[in-house]
Amino acid sequence: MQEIEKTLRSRCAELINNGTCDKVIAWDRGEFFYDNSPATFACADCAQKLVYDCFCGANLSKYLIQYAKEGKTAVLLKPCDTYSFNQLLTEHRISRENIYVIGVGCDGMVDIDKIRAMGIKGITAVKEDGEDLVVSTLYGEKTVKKADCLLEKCVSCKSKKHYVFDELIPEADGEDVKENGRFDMVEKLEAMTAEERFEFWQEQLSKCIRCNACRNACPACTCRKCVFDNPHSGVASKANADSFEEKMFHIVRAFHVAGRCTDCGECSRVCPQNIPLHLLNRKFIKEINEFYGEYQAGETADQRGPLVNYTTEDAEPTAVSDRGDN
Amino acid sequence: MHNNSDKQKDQVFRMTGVDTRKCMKCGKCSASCPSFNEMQYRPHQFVDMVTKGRIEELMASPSIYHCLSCFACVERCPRGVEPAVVVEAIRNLAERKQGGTYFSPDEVPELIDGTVPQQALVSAFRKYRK
Amino acid sequence: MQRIGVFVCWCGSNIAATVDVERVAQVMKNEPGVVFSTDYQYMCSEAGQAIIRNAIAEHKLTGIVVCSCSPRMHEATFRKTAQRAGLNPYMVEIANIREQCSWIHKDKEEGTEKAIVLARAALAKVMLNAPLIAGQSSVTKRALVIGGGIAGIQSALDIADAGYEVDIVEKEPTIGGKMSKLDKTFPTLDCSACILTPKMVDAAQNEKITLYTYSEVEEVKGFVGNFNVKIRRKARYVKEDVCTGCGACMQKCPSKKGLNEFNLGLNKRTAIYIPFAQAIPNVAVIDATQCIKIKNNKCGLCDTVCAAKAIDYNQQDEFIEREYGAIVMATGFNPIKLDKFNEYSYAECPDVITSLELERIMNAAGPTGGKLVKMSNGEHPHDITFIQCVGSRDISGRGKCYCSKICCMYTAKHAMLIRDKYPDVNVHVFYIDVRTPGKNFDEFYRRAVEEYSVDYIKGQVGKVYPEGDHLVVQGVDMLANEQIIHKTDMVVLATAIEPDPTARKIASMLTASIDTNDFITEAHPKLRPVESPTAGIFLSGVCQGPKDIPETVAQAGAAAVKVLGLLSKDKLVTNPCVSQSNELLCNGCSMCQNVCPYGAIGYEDKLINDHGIRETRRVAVVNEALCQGCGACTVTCPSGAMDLKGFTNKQIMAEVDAICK
Amino acid sequence: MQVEKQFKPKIVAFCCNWCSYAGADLAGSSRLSYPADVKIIRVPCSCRVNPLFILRAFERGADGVILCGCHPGDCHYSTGNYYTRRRMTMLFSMLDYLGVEKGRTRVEWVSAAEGVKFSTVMNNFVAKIYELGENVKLGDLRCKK
Amino acid sequence: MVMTFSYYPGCTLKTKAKELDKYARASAEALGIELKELEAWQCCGACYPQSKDEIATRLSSVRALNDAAREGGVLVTLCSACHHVITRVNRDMALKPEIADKANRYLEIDYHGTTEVLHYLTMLRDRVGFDVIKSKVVNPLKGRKIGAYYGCMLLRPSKEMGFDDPENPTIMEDFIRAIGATPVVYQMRNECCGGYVAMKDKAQAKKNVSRVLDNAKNCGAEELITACPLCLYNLNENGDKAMPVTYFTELLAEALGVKEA
Repeated sequence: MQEIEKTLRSRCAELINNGTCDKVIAWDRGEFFYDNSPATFACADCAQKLVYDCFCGANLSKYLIQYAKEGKTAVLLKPCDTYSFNQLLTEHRISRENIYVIGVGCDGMVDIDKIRAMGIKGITAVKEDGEDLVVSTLYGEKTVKKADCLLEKCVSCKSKKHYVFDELIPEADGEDVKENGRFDMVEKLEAMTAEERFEFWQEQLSKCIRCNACRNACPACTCRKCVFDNPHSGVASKANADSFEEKMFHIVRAFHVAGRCTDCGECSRVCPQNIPLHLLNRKFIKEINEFYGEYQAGETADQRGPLVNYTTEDAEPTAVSDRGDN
Repeated sequence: MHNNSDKQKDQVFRMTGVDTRKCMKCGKCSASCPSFNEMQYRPHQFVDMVTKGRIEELMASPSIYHCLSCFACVERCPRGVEPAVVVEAIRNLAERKQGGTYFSPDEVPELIDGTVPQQALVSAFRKYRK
Repeated sequence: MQRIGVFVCWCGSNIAATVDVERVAQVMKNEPGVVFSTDYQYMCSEAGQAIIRNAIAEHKLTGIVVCSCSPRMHEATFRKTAQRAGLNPYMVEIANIREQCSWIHKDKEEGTEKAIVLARAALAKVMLNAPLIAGQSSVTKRALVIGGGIAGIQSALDIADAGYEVDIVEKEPTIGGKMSKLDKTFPTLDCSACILTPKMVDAAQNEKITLYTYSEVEEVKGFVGNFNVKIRRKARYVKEDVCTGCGACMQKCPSKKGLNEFNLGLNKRTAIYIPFAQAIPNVAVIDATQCIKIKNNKCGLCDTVCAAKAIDYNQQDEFIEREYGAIVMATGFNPIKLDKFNEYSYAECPDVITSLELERIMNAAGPTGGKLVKMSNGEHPHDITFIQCVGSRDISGRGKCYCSKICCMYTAKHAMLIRDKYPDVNVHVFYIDVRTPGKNFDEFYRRAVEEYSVDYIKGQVGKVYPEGDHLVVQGVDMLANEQIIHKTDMVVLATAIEPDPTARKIASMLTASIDTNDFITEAHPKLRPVESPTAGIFLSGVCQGPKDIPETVAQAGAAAVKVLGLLSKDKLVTNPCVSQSNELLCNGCSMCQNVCPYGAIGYEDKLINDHGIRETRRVAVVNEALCQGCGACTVTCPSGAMDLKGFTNKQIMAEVDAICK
Repeated sequence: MQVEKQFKPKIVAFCCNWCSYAGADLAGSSRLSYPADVKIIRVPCSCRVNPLFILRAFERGADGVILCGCHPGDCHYSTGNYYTRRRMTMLFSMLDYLGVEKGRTRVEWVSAAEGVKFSTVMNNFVAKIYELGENVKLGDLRCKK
Repeated sequence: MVMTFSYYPGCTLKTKAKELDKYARASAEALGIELKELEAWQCCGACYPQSKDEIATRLSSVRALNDAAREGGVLVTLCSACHHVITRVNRDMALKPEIADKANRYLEIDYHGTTEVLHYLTMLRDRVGFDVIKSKVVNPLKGRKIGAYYGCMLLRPSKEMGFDDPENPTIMEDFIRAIGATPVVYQMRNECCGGYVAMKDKAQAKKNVSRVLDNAKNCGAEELITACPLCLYNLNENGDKAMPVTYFTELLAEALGVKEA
């Protein structure tokens, strides 16, 4: 990855110098080594500071709405991020000709919490070493398997192939991951009894503090004004005033992104309370696939989403209500 | 008896996946069939009799061995009914019954003439006995 | 602050028997926002309406709730009442306490409780009502007919007869369509040209009708009453207004290899040609792919011989734009291609022909001068076999799933005509079913069998193949349970018909919906069969579904009447309960556009001032003339930028809240 | 002496103006009764019903919400109820996924001619809600431990 | 550049139809194609089991397909019957989970119809090109009037076989042209010769054969070619033997000058 980072820096500088773009949206070092954050780099020298390592989980496509309005912008997209990019194109939120997409290779991003959960304390740096991670701590070095420390969204990675790009770094592209097991947990929940499911979600959703991080990171939640922020919508709420509201918020949010969610996993990644919000979206994706045929939002930039489409032979809602009670 | 014929009908449907009720009785299968004159029940009759559950009669008829599986009827049927598939399902039903074998190894020696391709024997065994 | 009046109707004893109307009025009087509440025996009577009018004036009411029968019954009545009293008619809400309450509940206590809840819900809604004004849009008093076959001609003539301007756009160089190619028509056997050509002439001479032949619709913008249509006039290379149709050019043209389209390619024509003798307009056209002058800049003979100097080798396609109030689709049909039906050897054997080709062969103006001969060698046939349902009723993917409807009758006609003119020719017809619903239709078919001894064989044909000079038909006679190997001289295929391929293209320009077979969908299959769900678009002829000539003419007339009904209006009143887009909230994502069944939502790049931020944004714009107010877009919109006037999000939620209180 | 209050469910029925509302009118004029717990809200088309409205009803204490529209293929606006069908299938699936009783929501297609069906549907639905009892779950997904 | 494909000869080609195989290999070599015979193949079953509940009879084809999937993913067949069976079983594995699941579980493999089944003729047309063949012909079969006998297996059901137009095929005629001979188009070239009853019901077979042969003769054919050992046997055995019938590969080898090699 260090190799890639070097190439990215010099290539981005080159792109700014030769006028292909006037700025690059990429990752910058955050406050800690493990919280690389989205940033714009507007000069060739600044581009030398961009970061690409195993803590670049953030999906940069959403930032294009705001930052690629003018001029020509280059952006670094991991394979999973390219779906979001296409979806934004579909919805006319960004314009393709203003953006230069550099597809960057990715073999999974790391979740610092998972390393910590292994009981490793005082972490000062994490370096990749092949299949392993070398964790430097105040108390010496430790080696762990990278596969054990991946972000949830990377554990169930659905593709290593870029669905849109102007150039690729490195040049060779990956392939779709067929067996990604991303619906395993949804299936597990489905297999529970309604009571068990209720309990599961009650516990999870009760943790919500309505910080709106999920909404702010989600590349599909891009409304100029969210209905929950709009005093005229009739459903505005800033904080959870009563017991129902966070549920309503999450159901409505899942519904608003249904058929548009690319399953990029940002919602769960950014949740400070570690609520597995992606399981709500995946449920919709799974149901859509089953009822209306396989659909992957953002696979191309001209799709008609399943909820703004129909066939005369669609399943009736009773297909859901008649399912056996667990 | 009625129940049995319904059961057999279901069985044929499970084996073929063909809904014989789609047939509009145009006769194109029989018009295309190279074995028409050899058959007691013609392809269009096969389809109709399956719809009506008259499967025992078909199983007992030598017609099931005269179908050449040439798929001309399958190719040309405007309704996607696939008569040859139906005929084979009924032949399978007949052969799966005890003593349902149409072709036995004892017959082979006298049929062999030195030029018979293996394929002819293999397919005869595959097609006409269980 | 709203000042609401509540009016509770007894409906005689219909409501009052199970609902304590006085108590309802009493309870409602104490609701916030209500300044007046009363009950009366018959609110819809003139006396009842007077109570409402007086209250509106006296109490300066800003809105009213009428607790009465279904709004489907008297909403319009009470809206008019409000309007007469100077109140906006959309400031009226009805609580349905008869059909939904008194009539279905026995217990008076229960009924009264429910009536109060319904009244509260109506009140909650009316508090949020805003005055709505029905929009108006103008009507351009001109109609466009797309397609110049019998359907288009008839619609145009009927519209023109009523005094309105109408234009016909026809993609071929002449109007007349398929009917002009036919020999005789069933069941009367009158000559097709004899009944059609006078209509073609009428259309050409009617000063209200403008013909754009050799032209295609390129683009359609606008909406009912105000369509803007761009028409491409393809280059004829002959000046239409100069050419006299003398035909001298055709005599001299040395390029004689073009296939004669009018005769379905059964013979050849010159590069410069008039499609047929009665063509309208009777003007030549040059086939640029065949013309030696245009291809190689040699020749130029036609120009030399043209006394009128009508030839213009440099002519280019021209575009004209016109405004129309209504559009009639009359795009017609074609026989399907037979490339998936090679078992009939159509491609290989010139003596295997389609029924439409037979029409040309039988036609006195056709390639054989009306003489029935084998196309392979010009010999007289002694035996002809017809095959019906070629590609019709076919769900194998090779043909069309529907019955093409006209084939049974024209096949009977062909069989009969041949037997009549050439009694020595044996005629056989392979059929699946003979379908003859229609006046004198079955009698006609029976005549073919009984008087003309046409041999009808119940069964289909599996294969047709040449053998020497003959054709062999391998078919089945299902009644005799025999396979037939029949030697014949000609085979005629009753080929399925399908909508002309332009229909799909034009329908999408018009946002008119089409079905899986590319037939244009009606607004209602029974009650609005000649209208498209898209306002201002009307259907004429086979573009809507297979039909014969009388049906086509009837439908063409019906479509014309619908057009006239529209054009006779000075203004179109539009339903004010339509969607509106809040530009500040709109994301420009196009999801609403996807679900709109009327194409009423467009997108514009607009300069938006969003609390001081000025920028150009892509925002949805609702065309109120097209929007029918279903609300599909409102639910699709995640940001809530789309709302439906008269049924706003807030109004419906207020009702929900009132009911759940 | 206080008698324990009997459960009276609150049931919201969204009916499209062209078919189901007319079906309800027909039920009324045919005097086909159904429980008074059902309160109808008229909408132009079933596709006007935002899932948000249904959640809102539950939030405000509804025990059941039923949505009625024209039969698929008969929509007054030609395609509205096809979208409704997909949206509601998804919403119901989500509610079920959250562990909320499935029976509290329902979609029924009722034409203007189906007064009898309207009444039957409402009777059945209300019976189901009585069976399920008061809606506590939706108001109680937050842990109050 | 040498093209390499997995090759499934089938049993008959090892016994009674050795010429079909021998000349195919010789010609392939001359055309720069390496045909790698699958290491362990069994008989395809010779006739496709049409009933969905016949699983065992599909297994040997599945095995061959699965082996080919691991060897480059293209399997070349030659015998019409093998091509028919293997192509259709392959389709079942891709499209009919109820069959694929059972077969996979029984064989303990995970195969879902990914192998491309290519008939030798299709390979000649699409991978080599008839124009290339034409350029490599050293011994054009000038003046020979050859009728192609397609039979049933290659063509039908066309939705599954996807081989050529089922009613008016042209690939063999194009092949005949490529080797310098004159193709004779006759109508019965896609009608059944009655191969399945060649042994048990000679009368029926004879009727079918003469229908084909008479038509070919009347249309001017002087010899016939085929890709099917059963058709070849039947046309010879139950015909009048006046019309020579050979495998198309033999003529190919002859034209390429490798017949005697």
